[in-house]
Amino acid sequence: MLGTGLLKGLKTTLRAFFSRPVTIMYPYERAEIGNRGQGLIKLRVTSIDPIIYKCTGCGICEKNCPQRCIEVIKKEGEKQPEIYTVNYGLCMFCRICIDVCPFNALEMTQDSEHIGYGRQDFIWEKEKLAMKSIYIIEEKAPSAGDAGEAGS
Amino acid sequence: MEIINYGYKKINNRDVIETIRPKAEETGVAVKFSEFKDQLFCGIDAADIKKFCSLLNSDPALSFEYIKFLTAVDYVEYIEMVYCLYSFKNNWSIIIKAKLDGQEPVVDSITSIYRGADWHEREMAEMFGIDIKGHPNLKNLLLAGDEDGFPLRKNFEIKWEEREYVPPEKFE
Amino acid sequence: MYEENEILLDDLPKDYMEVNFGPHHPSTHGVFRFIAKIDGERIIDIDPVIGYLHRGIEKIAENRTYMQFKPLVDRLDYTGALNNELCYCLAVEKLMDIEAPPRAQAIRVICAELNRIAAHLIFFGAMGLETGAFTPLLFGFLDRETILNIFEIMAGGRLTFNYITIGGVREDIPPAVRTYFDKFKKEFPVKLKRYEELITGNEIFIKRLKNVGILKKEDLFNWGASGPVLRGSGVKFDIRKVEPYSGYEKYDFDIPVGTNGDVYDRYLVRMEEIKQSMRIVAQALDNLPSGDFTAKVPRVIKPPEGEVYVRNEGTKGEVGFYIVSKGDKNPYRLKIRTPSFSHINMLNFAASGNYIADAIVILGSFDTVMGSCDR
Amino acid sequence: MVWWSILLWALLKLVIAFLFIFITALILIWMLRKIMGHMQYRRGPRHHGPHGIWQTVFDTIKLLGKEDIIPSGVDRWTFIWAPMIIFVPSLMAFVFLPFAEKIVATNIEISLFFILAIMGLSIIALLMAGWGSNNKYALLGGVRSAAQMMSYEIPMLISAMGVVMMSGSMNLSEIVRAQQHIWYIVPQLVGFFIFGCASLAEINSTPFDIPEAESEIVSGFNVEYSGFRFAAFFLAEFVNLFIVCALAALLFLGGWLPFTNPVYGTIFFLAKTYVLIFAVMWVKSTFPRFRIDQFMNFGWKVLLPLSLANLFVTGVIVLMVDKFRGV
Repeated sequence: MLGTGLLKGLKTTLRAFFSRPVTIMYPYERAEIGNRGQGLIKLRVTSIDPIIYKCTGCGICEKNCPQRCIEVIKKEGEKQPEIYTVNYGLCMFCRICIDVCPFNALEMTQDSEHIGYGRQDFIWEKEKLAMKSIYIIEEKAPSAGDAGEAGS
Repeated sequence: MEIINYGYKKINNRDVIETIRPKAEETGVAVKFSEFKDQLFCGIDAADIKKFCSLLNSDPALSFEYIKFLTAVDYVEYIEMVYCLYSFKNNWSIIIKAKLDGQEPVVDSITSIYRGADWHEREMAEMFGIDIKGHPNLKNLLLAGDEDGFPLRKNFEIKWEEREYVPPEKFE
Repeated sequence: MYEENEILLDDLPKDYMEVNFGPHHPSTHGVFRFIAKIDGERIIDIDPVIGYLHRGIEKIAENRTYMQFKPLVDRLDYTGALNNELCYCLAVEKLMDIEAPPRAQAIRVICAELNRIAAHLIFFGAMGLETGAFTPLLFGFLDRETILNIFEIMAGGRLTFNYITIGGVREDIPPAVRTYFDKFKKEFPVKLKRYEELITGNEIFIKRLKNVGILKKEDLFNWGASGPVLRGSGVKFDIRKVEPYSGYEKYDFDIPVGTNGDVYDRYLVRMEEIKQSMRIVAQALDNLPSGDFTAKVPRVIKPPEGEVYVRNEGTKGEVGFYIVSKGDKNPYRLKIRTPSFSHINMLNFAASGNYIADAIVILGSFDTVMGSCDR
Repeated sequence: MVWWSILLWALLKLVIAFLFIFITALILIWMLRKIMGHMQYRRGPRHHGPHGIWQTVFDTIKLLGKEDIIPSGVDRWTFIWAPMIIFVPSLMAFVFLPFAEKIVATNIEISLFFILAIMGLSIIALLMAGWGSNNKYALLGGVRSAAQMMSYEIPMLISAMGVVMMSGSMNLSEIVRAQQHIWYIVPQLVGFFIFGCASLAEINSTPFDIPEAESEIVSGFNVEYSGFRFAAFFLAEFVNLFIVCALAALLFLGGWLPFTNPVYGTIFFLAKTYVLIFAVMWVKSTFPRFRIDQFMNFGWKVLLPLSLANLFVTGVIVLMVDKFRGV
């Protein structure tokens, strides 16, 4: 009969109306990211207080990066790179630097929440690359009213 | 709508060459076949591209109706046009190559035979500076047209330049 | 009956209104603009203008090594990124005579087919949006989320991955993918039936799509169309069947073929392809061969001199890479053949003469992605 | 009554009516976003107040606070006055809308006739907006909405006439009282269907939202508007939705029937209206949109003859019933 398609469509949306919504409230609840997630790249560190990096400043990752967003400067005779900056404005998280690094001094974390107000906020120096990202904001849980509703 | 499952015929280039060579001789097209990793290449000179393509397209036995792609490669001394055709009826595919002069490449358009080649040719014209005669509307397709030189040529050097923003004068 | 000097109605000079469906338009599938000459509601002529998303990928390819260029290939058809990667890697492997081990081939087939389902779900949402229903988009993205979670566990990324490498796959497939996919396999057919109820059977939807933008076989060959657009008009041609690559001949699946080549048939073909891709992934996951997941590949990839053209069945049609290599690290010339380029080339032929609403729906039925059209 | 007290009383009524309209529009916008959200497996607005109640209030404040951009090259007079004019028919319709037994602003003999006539006025505002904003999309949207309103005005009126014939009077309160023993939706089911489709078209709701078709002409006539002018169009659309559903409730579902005392009557009448509004929103979030020519065919070749047939059949039955009762 002519109207069956229309009525079935209405039945579908009505069923959706009475079933649980699937959206999560992003800043308060977070979907978990798989352990292979492509997040920000971190420099591995062997000891903390006199910061010693595993990286020896050889510059292989700088040559192999397709977007040329890594910059490594090292003085001769030094074991550590003097300047090691990654420009996240250009980086496309392709993990080639992690693959080609002979000393596996780089690792990929899962934290992808980084905001900056200008291009210079996206150029990270050595120190910032070594620390755990300080930008994950521990937001307080939604007010009681919402939480009850969110749970239903 | 019906849902079907069908096998595939393995093509061998032998019989493709056999069928094409006599027909090409008839229409007077010098044809030089070669194979590389089970792909059939066919070198012809630039003048009779149009004749050869219309032969391949119109001949019922060959019926190469489908054009996969059309591109050009800049080997500095000469520019090589590459046409890749495919025939649905007998699952044949052939790559036609034609050498053009390096400085002023000129070729005549096959848009009249394969309508699909229209944009490919426009792109080759603006990227390589090939003068394609007989093309319906040969204007810029992908580029803005204000580059100096042709981007995909080997002599096009990429330079980083700071272009300051020139605000347009008042809208008329 | 008429005196000579009487002016017949259609001799009057007609100037049509030029409406600019600009680069920033809700239903042009990305940054694409077409200038339409319209006479009232009917479109007389369409002049597509592309190039807004032109990044010059082919020129960049000449200055990158083969490994460095691989992540850029995802940015072509960003809804079906893994199909592009697979085609690029197969082309380079054909140049270097490397054969991926059977396990890697199976993992690649799983990636490609899951990506096809995700791309078709986007098409389903966009087609609903084009005809005016807002809900299918949300339904489509809801189910695409489970596939993206599978990709996140397996490949790391959600839209662009850099997961398929030359010679195999970057990392082995984790066992969690099996459990995720089983849950997906149980729930998804129920939801797919719900889509049929919501939109496919809807009379208004059928009225909007049936007998609209009918394309015959000969014209499609001539214009170089491929993929679901070709199969919608009754052409039995699927590259996975005609030139099987990466082990597709091992799986048994069917090819949906439309009958009268209108927008509704192209829609049904794509919805049926989702079911077929589910079958392929299920078979691939069931008998996943063991063994290592990458072949032995030299650290610096220098393919021998020669040129090769490899084509795959991408999500939108035939994706092909024509690589000319002169033996050094960078490819000498790399031409990317994408389906959207030919489909938009055909837009004026297919859509002029219809109403504005039909032209938008016909453009939607080509399912073009501007990344792969502009390169 | 001294003249100034009459003026004061009328002013008070006007303020009450305007407040009621404003609050209903806000509730309807919030309701639409919530219902459409839940129908798509997502929640509607959540952040401002429990279940996002204050969301639309903040939206309105934002819209009113926005800069009032009048694009250059615009036909100033029509552009500026279009949003004002579109509000007039919506407000004037409330003058004659009865909420309960005695609760009606002014009870005149032909209140249904007046409301239906006033509803037709909003065509002028849409055309002014379409032409005034000097934008091809807006012009297309304006002309489409004019064509749509005109072609769906007639089936709407004729289907309403079926009810008038059965109840014998044009006064809405009389019509409601005449539905004592049976609601008119039962005998006039076809009339209800036609009235529903035609009113959906009047308020540009989804199967018929051709004038503001996002996918083709980017929300038609209100393309160039921003700030409080866009808010005017937006609110007018939802006020029209309320009026049309209230009218359908009065004509076919027997407005406040079982409860004659004013308080329960109003509540029951509003409940029926909101049920119909839920149905409209339910349709809005499910159906795709007609094409312009199918839409015209449906209007002229299906709805019009159907409503004429309905009118004829109702007339014959009413006459036979009257002869049978020997009136």
